[in-house]
Amino acid sequence: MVKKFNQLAYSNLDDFVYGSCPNPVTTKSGMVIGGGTVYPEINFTLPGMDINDTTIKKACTIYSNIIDGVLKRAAELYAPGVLVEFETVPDFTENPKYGIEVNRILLNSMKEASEKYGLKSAIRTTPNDLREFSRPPIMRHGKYWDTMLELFEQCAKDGSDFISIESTGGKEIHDGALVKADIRTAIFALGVLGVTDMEFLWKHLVGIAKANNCYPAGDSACGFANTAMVLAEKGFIPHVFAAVIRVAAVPRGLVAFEQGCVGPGKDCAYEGPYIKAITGLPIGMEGKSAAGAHLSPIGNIAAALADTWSNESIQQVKLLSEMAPVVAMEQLIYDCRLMNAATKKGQQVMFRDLLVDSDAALDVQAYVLRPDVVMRISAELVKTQDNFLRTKIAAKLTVQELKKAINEGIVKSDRRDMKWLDKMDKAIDSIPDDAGEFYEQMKSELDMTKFIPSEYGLK
Amino acid sequence: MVKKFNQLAYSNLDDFVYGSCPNPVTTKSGMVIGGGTVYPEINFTLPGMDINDTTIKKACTIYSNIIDGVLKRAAELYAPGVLVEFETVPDFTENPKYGIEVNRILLNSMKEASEKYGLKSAIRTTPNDLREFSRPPIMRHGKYWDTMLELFEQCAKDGSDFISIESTGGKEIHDGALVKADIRTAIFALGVLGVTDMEFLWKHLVGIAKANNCYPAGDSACGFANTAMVLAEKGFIPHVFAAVIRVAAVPRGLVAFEQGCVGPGKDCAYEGPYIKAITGLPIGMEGKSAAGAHLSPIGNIAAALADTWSNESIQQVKLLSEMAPVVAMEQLIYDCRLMNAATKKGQQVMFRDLLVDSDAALDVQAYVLRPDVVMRISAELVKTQDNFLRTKIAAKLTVQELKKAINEGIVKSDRRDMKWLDKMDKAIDSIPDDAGEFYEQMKSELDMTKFIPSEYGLK
Amino acid sequence: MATLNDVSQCVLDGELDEVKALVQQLIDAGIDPITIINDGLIAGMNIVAPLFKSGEMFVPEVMESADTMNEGMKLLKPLITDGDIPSKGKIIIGTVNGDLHDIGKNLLIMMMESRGYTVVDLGVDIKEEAFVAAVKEHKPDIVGMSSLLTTTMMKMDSTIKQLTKEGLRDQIKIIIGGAPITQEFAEDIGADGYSEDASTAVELCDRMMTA
Amino acid sequence: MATLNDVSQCVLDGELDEVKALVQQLIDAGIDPITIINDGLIAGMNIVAPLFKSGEMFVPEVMESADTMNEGMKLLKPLITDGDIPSKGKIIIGTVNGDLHDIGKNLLIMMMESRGYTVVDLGVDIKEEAFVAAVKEHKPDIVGMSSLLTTTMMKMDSTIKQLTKEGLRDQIKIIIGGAPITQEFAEDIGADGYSEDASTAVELCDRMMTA
Ligand SMILES: [Zn+2]
Ligand SMILES: [Zn+2]
Ligand SMILES: [Zn+2]
Repeated sequence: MVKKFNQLAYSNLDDFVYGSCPNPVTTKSGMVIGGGTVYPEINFTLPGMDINDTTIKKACTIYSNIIDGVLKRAAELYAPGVLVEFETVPDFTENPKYGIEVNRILLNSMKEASEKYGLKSAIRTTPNDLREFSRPPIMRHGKYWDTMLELFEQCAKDGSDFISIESTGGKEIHDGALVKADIRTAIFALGVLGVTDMEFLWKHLVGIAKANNCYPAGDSACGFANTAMVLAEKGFIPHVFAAVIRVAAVPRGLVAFEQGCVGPGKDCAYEGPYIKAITGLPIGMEGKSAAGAHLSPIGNIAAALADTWSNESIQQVKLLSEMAPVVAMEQLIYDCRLMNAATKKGQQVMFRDLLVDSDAALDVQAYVLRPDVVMRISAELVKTQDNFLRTKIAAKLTVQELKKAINEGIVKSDRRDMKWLDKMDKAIDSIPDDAGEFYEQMKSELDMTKFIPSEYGLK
Repeated sequence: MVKKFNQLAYSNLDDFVYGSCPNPVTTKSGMVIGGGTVYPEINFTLPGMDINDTTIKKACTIYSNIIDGVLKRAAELYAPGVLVEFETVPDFTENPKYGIEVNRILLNSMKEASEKYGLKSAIRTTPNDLREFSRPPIMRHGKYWDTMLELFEQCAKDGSDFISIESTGGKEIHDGALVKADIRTAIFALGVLGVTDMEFLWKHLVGIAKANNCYPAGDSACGFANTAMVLAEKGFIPHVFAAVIRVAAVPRGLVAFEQGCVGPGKDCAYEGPYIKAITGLPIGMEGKSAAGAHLSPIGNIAAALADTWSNESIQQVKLLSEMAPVVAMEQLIYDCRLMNAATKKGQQVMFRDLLVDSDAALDVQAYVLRPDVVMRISAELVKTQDNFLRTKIAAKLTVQELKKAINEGIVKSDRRDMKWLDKMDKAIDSIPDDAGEFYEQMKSELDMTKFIPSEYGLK
Repeated sequence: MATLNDVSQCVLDGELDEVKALVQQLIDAGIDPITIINDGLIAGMNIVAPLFKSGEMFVPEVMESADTMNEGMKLLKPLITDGDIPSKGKIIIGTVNGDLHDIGKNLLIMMMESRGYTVVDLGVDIKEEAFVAAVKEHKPDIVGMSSLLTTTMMKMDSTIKQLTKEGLRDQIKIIIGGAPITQEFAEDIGADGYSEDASTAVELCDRMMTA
Repeated sequence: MATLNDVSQCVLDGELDEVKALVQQLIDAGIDPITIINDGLIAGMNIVAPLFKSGEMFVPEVMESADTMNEGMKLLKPLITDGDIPSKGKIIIGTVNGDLHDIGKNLLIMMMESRGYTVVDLGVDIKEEAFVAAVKEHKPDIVGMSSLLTTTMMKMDSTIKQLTKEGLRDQIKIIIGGAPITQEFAEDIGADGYSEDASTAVELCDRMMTA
């Protein structure tokens, strides 16, 4: 049942480019994602407000205004199609009836926009992973598990094109590892807990999707690698640490595709290029036009391999011109126009390389997204099918790539970076190749009150 | 004294590109604008608030927070330099002490950022044209004229690199022409009133700048052509009308440069490419990354010839990541990185053409910004030195270009466009070549209570 | 012979030169002037409004229609007594103190007038006291305020406060609009309605007058 | 022989393995334990704070420094009576109801503790009643609330209202923080302070405790 990825999906670096991939996916409205065109992926959320039975009507009106506004602007700017991501707020997953209602509002407005403007659109529904509301998290049963699955199932039934999630298995351990810049513990969280939970979770989600004429799309290591990026941007942890975490999150993300996801990968999963190299499936990405959701050192390079181009999230607030989601829609469309114009002229590789060159030398986190680096590391990852070992290898190879790049002076670095890379190198070498053996070692180092081993099939 | 522009600054279309121009200008901090690098130009304004003696302290704190935030982010992203535009709110021009105080705050933070991060920056100070506060407007004396000049002079003395303005001479007549889509009256407003006022105004401003070691930069037909664009985007007036107004505004803008402006032209002056073609001076431009200030059909093509790339304006409001000006700063920097990366690889013409191709066929207002169209029309404009006649010719040539393009199917058009182009064509042909004769004709058509002829040297 | 429908069509097409002859024919045929107004001229404008809203008519075309209607009215007004033309309501409109933007305001005035409202245009840069004085003088049903700057929008708040202080607030509905304005802001300062653009503002006033 | 300066440097460098020996030497040399704490351990942390703020130290390094300080404290605590270590103040901190984000909160706790504050960590997803109960139980000087979601930030408002209703508001200072929070929001809901990140939050608390 489980797909094996034991070779790269690409043999030529020049084929590895935004907008197209070996295995595109076609939406209900006929958008072919990965078929040559980069589509905008628009995201949005509520302004500051409470959600309850009294306010839900207002919330629905806001969502209705947002979707009508962004689709109208997309039509006015002749977007070839729009992927809408509905990433719920936690209350919508806790009370699935709210999430279901809003999802229906969005679906309905998309249908109307199709009739009114001839605009193609598709929707990715992304419930929240609420399982960590229990502390320590209950991952495999309980009310949060039940309501989450209920929301997935009904939205799939109601016509969502894609389902995604930013799952959190292992985050309870990873959070602490991040602020300590502790790579051993981070690898345990990603490569043992994360990987195991992804297998369990996505087996269920793929089942729900398949039963309801919906695509399982993919997951994001948002709570792991993007948190690392944000902490690094604030100067809290070393940029090299965040860069290593990014690549170490790849095997975790890959599990969703082993279980049957078909893409597009989640927008905020910057590990996406690795997934695309290995699976040949389309990916969502986000960069400079998602700056309203988070700042980043990868504003352009993130687009180099994108099949959908996203703004990540924006509240419904008024800017001088228009509501912020409409502004985001416009910016995404112009970014996509530019990429697609290059493709039309056969200049996509050249344009990809401009996106890459404009960022890659300025930050180690951008450097690890270089298509050649991605291909080189991915080629090693497919040599094993053990996702824990893959995680360790991913971290190790990234440390090596960065050391080499810094030594050669081809990427900007902080004077403290080499010390941290050495420290990580040593720590990674101390990790055994066997997950079980590693867990035994870690038992004494871990705060065992923070997670429940049996929720990860561990003893 | 007055410069004559009787030939194009470019002989080869391939030299006509963003980031460089024959006559670059160097800021006090050593940024060479038009010297090969596109610089971000950041703009910002207050959130909704009253300005008075009690609130000005709070306003100053807000400006201080904004400038510190944007310069910090610019340094973190290794911007090669930043042009700051301080476009005042009307209260700051009416009470020059407010404007002067904020300008000093900005200058001071720029100096600190230079010391702290080594970041180069320069400032363009743009007071408001308050003369229209009198109705009908008093253009050549009175309290608004006095306070405006006071603000210009002190800011220039205090160290501003550039002064600019969005002047409004003739707007009192143009507003009505816009909503009636009346091209005859619009040409009178731009080519007779606008041109005359620009001569008067910029003679004074150039004098102030020269006396204070400051550059006179340029003006914008914002209240004319951008208002037309916004009305067209709302579906209020035909896009072809807005496109014709854009080009008809060129001779008015050119007057500032005849009087001695050296650029960079104002960001929101989308007529800038024509100015650049004729004068060889650098221009500011804005497009998709100014969507928070206004939506537009020219998000990418606006960058094709930009020497500074601006966000136009954004309030100090919080987005999910950061305050909106910081978000804008990040987006501009990534846009500039991409353009500059192409230049570095010698691919600037190719990249320019992608910016052009991605928009030019989709809207007539984008079409008239095509570098070849700009060169073609500009070549005709330099054949006369009469700025009124230039205005008429600009409108006439634009109508012809658009008819041809629509007939050839190389630009998207509305079914009603050809009717409006014909209507404009006829109206333009009815205009005599002599400004005086035209004024005599117009006397019976104009609402003479709306403007004071003597304020434009007319009888 | 001309029909009421022809008059409506003439208004819709903005045929300024032809409307007089058509209306005159109907008058000569003994049709009740009030009927010509309601079922001819205003009926025409009632087709214009939704076409404008859906983007099928431009403002200059709407203005031509309005001018055409007014041209027809000129012939009819002498034939009726003042109270016979039912005004849908009276509105005073102004751009607030410190703000000079008036294109949006002027559009609204044009739309309101052609819809049958009596409109008093206060102009731009209107101080709180001037709004108060105008309410006292004109006794409008609705007060409309416009602002395009973040630094003048708070003037709407102070104007409403001033109207409340003078005991006038309960006698009027207040609508506001302009680039930085939102529904939320309208609620915050206690306005009765907010509208994004001229055509929705007209609908908003219609709802207020019938509520 | 070891000096107080060596202890400070040891804290700054986060040399967990060496601090004990150094502190022991000073104890053996008869230096007053309170002096070792104030002029050795805490003096070290006082260098750490500004280095962190200016971006010259990473959080993991700050944590190592804090751990090092705590390791030294372990030796000293038995030698002094409880009241001798002056707490700079007591703060209770929690992430509001419906919100699970705790990295920022945990950073703040670590910074506050190493600065000499007594901190009670309530955890995440903390209901209004739980804040109230904790204030009653712990009688803190400051209450800190964190929220990262636009849909949970209003919980700060309701918590403050609840604290006011219970008559506790005047006895405490309230600080708030998190991605969607602004100074303006803090003022709107009647919090005493807002801070962008952990290090400015510590400074804010310092100012509050000395005001
Ligand atoms: Zn995410
Ligand atoms: Zn402007
Ligand atoms: Zn500007």
